[in-house]
Amino acid sequence: MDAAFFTAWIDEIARAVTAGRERLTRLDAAIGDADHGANLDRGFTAVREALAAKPPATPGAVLTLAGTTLIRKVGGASGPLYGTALRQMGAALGSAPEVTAGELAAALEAGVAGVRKLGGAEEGDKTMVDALAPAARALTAAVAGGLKDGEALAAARAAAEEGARTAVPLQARKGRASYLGERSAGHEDPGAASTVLILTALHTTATR
Amino acid sequence: MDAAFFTAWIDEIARAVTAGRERLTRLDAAIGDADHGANLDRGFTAVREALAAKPPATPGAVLTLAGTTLIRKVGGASGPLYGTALRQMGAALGSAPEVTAGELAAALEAGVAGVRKLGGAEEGDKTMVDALAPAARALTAAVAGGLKDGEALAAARAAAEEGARTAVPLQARKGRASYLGERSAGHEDPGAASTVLILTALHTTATR
Amino acid sequence: MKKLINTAESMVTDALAGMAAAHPGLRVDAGNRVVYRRSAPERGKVGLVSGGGSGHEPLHGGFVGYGMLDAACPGEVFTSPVPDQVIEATKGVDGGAGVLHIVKNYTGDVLNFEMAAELCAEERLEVATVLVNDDVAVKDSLYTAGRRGTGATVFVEKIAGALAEAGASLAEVAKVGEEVNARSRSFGVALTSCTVPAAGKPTFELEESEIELGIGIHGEPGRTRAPAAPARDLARAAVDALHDDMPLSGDTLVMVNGMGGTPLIELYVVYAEVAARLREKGATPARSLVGNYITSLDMQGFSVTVCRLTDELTRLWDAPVETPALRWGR
Amino acid sequence: MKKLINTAESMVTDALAGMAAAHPGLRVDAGNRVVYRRSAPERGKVGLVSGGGSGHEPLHGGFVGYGMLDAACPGEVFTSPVPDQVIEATKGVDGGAGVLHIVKNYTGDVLNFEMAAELCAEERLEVATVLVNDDVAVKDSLYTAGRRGTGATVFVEKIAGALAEAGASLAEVAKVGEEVNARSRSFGVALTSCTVPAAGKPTFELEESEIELGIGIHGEPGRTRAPAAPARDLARAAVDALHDDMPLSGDTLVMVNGMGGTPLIELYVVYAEVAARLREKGATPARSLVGNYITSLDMQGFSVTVCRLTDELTRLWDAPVETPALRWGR
Ligand SMILES: Nc1ncnc2c1ncn2[C@@H]1O[C@H](COP(=O)(O)OP(=O)(O)O)[C@@H](O)[C@H]1O
Ligand SMILES: Nc1ncnc2c1ncn2[C@@H]1O[C@H](COP(=O)(O)OP(=O)(O)O)[C@@H](O)[C@H]1O
Ligand SMILES: [Mg+2]
Ligand SMILES: [Mg+2]
Ligand SMILES: [Mg+2]
Ligand SMILES: [Mg+2]
Repeated sequence: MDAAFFTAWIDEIARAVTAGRERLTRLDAAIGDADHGANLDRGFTAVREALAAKPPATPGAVLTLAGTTLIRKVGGASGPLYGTALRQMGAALGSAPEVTAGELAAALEAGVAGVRKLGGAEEGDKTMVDALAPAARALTAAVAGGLKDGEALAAARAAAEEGARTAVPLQARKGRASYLGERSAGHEDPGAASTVLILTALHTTATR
Repeated sequence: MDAAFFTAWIDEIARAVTAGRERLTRLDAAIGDADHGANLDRGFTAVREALAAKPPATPGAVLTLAGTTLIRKVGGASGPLYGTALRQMGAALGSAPEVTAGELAAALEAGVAGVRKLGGAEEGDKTMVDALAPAARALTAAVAGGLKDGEALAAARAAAEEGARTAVPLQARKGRASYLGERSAGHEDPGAASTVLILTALHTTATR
Repeated sequence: MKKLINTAESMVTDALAGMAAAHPGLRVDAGNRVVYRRSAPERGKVGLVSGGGSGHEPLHGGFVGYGMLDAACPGEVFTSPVPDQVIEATKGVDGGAGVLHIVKNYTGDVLNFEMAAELCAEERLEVATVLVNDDVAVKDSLYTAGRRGTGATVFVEKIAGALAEAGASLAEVAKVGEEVNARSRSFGVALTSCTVPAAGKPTFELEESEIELGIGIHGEPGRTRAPAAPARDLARAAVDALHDDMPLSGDTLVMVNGMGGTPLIELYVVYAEVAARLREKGATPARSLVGNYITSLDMQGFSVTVCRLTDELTRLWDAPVETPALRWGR
Repeated sequence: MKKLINTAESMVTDALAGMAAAHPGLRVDAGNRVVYRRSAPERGKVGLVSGGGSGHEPLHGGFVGYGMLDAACPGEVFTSPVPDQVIEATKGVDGGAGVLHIVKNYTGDVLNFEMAAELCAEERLEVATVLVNDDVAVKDSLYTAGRRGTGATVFVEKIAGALAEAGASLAEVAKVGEEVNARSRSFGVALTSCTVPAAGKPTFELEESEIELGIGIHGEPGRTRAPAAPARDLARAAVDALHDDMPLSGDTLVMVNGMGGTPLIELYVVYAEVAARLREKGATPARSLVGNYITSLDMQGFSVTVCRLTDELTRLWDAPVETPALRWGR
């Protein structure tokens, strides 16, 4: 997977986020402040523009620029968190012109670690980590198990979906939703939902 | 008709205004500021209390106290206008312990003149004058025509009703409704509507 | 209807208790319903009294204090005060130099203040009256009760108050009040109706895509209903309506006023457009107010008031003022 | 949704243009989205920077000026600013005595300010941070992101600003900010939701007879939904919630804050009840603010914030301040 692949992934995320903007906002309205859709739409649109303005040559550079742009343009909780995830992935991929699914899996693990460290959320706290962490685990396992790229990324996507679903009945312990106490239970976390979009975009890009 | 009769009239107005409060407010909401019902309800409740606290001995004293109380308690346009009408009526009736329908008719004419002078409205301006003036005229004519009290007051009431109805299609030229220009046409004037309640109360009191 | 009230009947009294508790510079006579500045009456100073229906807060009680009003008479919601209140206030602020009544041009306000002024005259109190009628949405003709008094009231109270504070005579204070009124124009736009507590439901209904142009401050419907539009278009329509009525040029004092339910961020959006449009017309927004100054309960919307300044008016506007809602210089 | 905006996307930028036009005492860097006091940076003075999502006006831009903030960084509506803004503002107000960041405790605000502070430290800028977390509706436990920062932010900005103006060191200014926060508690009640412009519809729906207790300032649903009740009951519930968390006594600074869509007359009704309840609890409302200070767009509702004063805090509260939204003593 080269720089063009990762640029295409970002494009696909931007498209999915614009299409899913209302849904993300609706989820955030239920247990947050109704801006998650607007935040990510603004952010990934800016990332797409940044990549188009100065196309980076390596996968690592694509993700680093994407992460930096999110941090610079989004604000809120999701801006620094997704920004950090992408920057950590970029750093993990280094300056290689092409990366394997195994390298991508390791990078994703690094991204999850970055989010964990920055936000302090564990799995089960009903945040994006509930979708991100299982996705990274699934990708690592699938690659280790010898699955083809497309299948491995399908497994990651499925794990993210499953993680987001599993978090629905939970009570939030991080982020804005935690203020609702028990009232947060029964709702899908918007950050977990956007993580699903991001992992779905990765699979779509790989199998196109 | 003695002081007790006029006190009973006020009681009946107070009852009718409380019962009609929402309707008067609705009419005022359409072409005014939605307070006419509350204004008159507050006013006539205060009048009833004032009369109960210190029952006046003559019809003139009842109406003068009623008018003064309205001026002191209502505010807005209708407070001074109805207050003046009743005070002028009281002054016209003087200190006689009993008054005839003819004297009442003359007093009502004096009341209308007071409203006209204070507010500057003519018939056709779509105000309470459109109901008050024809009522006074009808009462005078009925008495001159030799009708019995009840019938004369029925004629006054009917004239008020007819006056209020006739004003519906007109464009207001006085009071708040005038600000609406053509949009005031087609609505019943709240002050004309309350005048109908007041004349109806007079007829009811006389025929009870 | 949900409101932060105990009962609709006690709302005005309850709010007066709150003002009394919140503002040590005020003295509130709850029985007579008059809000005084604590120092009233001030010997030798012209007293300024205003009043009107409640529901327009901070007008008028919030403008009582040094450099502005000496007393305010709040009526019931959207109902002018009764003469007794005005008489009481006039007596309470009379420091021997006469008292100015600042009255918004509505039939009810005019009648009640007139009655009070007559009774004050009988008691040999010197009273002059400034009638504020700045709203260009209503034509001043035989076919109306005249123009409504709206935003310019704030300017008249501030500037006349400053002149009174400087020791001017009643005639001078009345004259500057009239001058401010003559040089000021207003226009209002509603996005929603307001809800009068005693009525319990919105005064009028607007569709999601409708607004009212040319509204007053009592929740009365405006002159025309129009489709909702961007802030830029509404600000332009307002400024253009003012300019058509009184060509604007030179230094102006500009108020973008919220109707009570409009967030401040939106008023700043409107102000940016109003200031830009004024410049296009050749006028300079030299002084400004952006916020809730003369409201209509919970109505969403705004009004624009512009006063063509003179050096003297600018000086009086800049003079110190210390009231709950307007304060600078002390 | 009807709003006085041009587009949801341009709302914050457009409002900044309005602030720039309305307030000559401010300098607005529209490109970087920073509102400065015109005199920034002030040599030798500790600089104060705050910021957060937009939609809370006048917070924070309306509190920039003498005796309060040196700069404010407005984010998108309900979205904390990005680190670049905070870095730019910090550099822009640094007068050599260090810079205090006043941050409301929300994950987004904390993360973005933290990132900015780290990068400032790398550039050898001395930065300290006061985290405001005064909202008693949220328990500060392992199971939450901690208490939210709400009304006390206004107190922290005013009092820390006064101490900075007096020439105190960064450590001293930070310490007093922390002290104010530690001595302050808030509780909020919503009668209606707000509508985020980019979302286009109300964040939550309430029935005609329902309210939300324990809300924050982002239109998030509260802790519990309850039947609508008279102002007296709501004011008591709020004061009691504060008192349960931090027993109130002695002189207090009390803010009854409107959420943006609440008329001032209703806030005075609430203030009367709040002041009465405080006295019942043995506390004295010695200083007060009644009005819109930290809002949630067009939400109807109120919040109560109480700070237990010391003589020193009272003195700093009374010190002169000159900002668009809070001004006295000059
Ligand atoms: N401490 C945290 N760790 C991980 N993710 C978090 C944390 N706090 C919030 N989030 C995620 O951020 C999402 C909200 O993002 P967004 O709405 O854009 O920001 P904000 O909460 O500042 O409005 C939540 O749904 C959650 O998934
Ligand atoms: N100049 C006037 N002359 C006669 N009646 C008037 C005049 N102005 C207003 N009215 C009457 O007063 C009524 C409104 O009374 P009310 O609603 O109580 O006062 P306000 O208009 O001050 O709110 C109108 O419907 C009209 O009949
Ligand atoms: Mg959010
Ligand atoms: Mg009326
Ligand atoms: Mg009225
Ligand atoms: Mg947010």
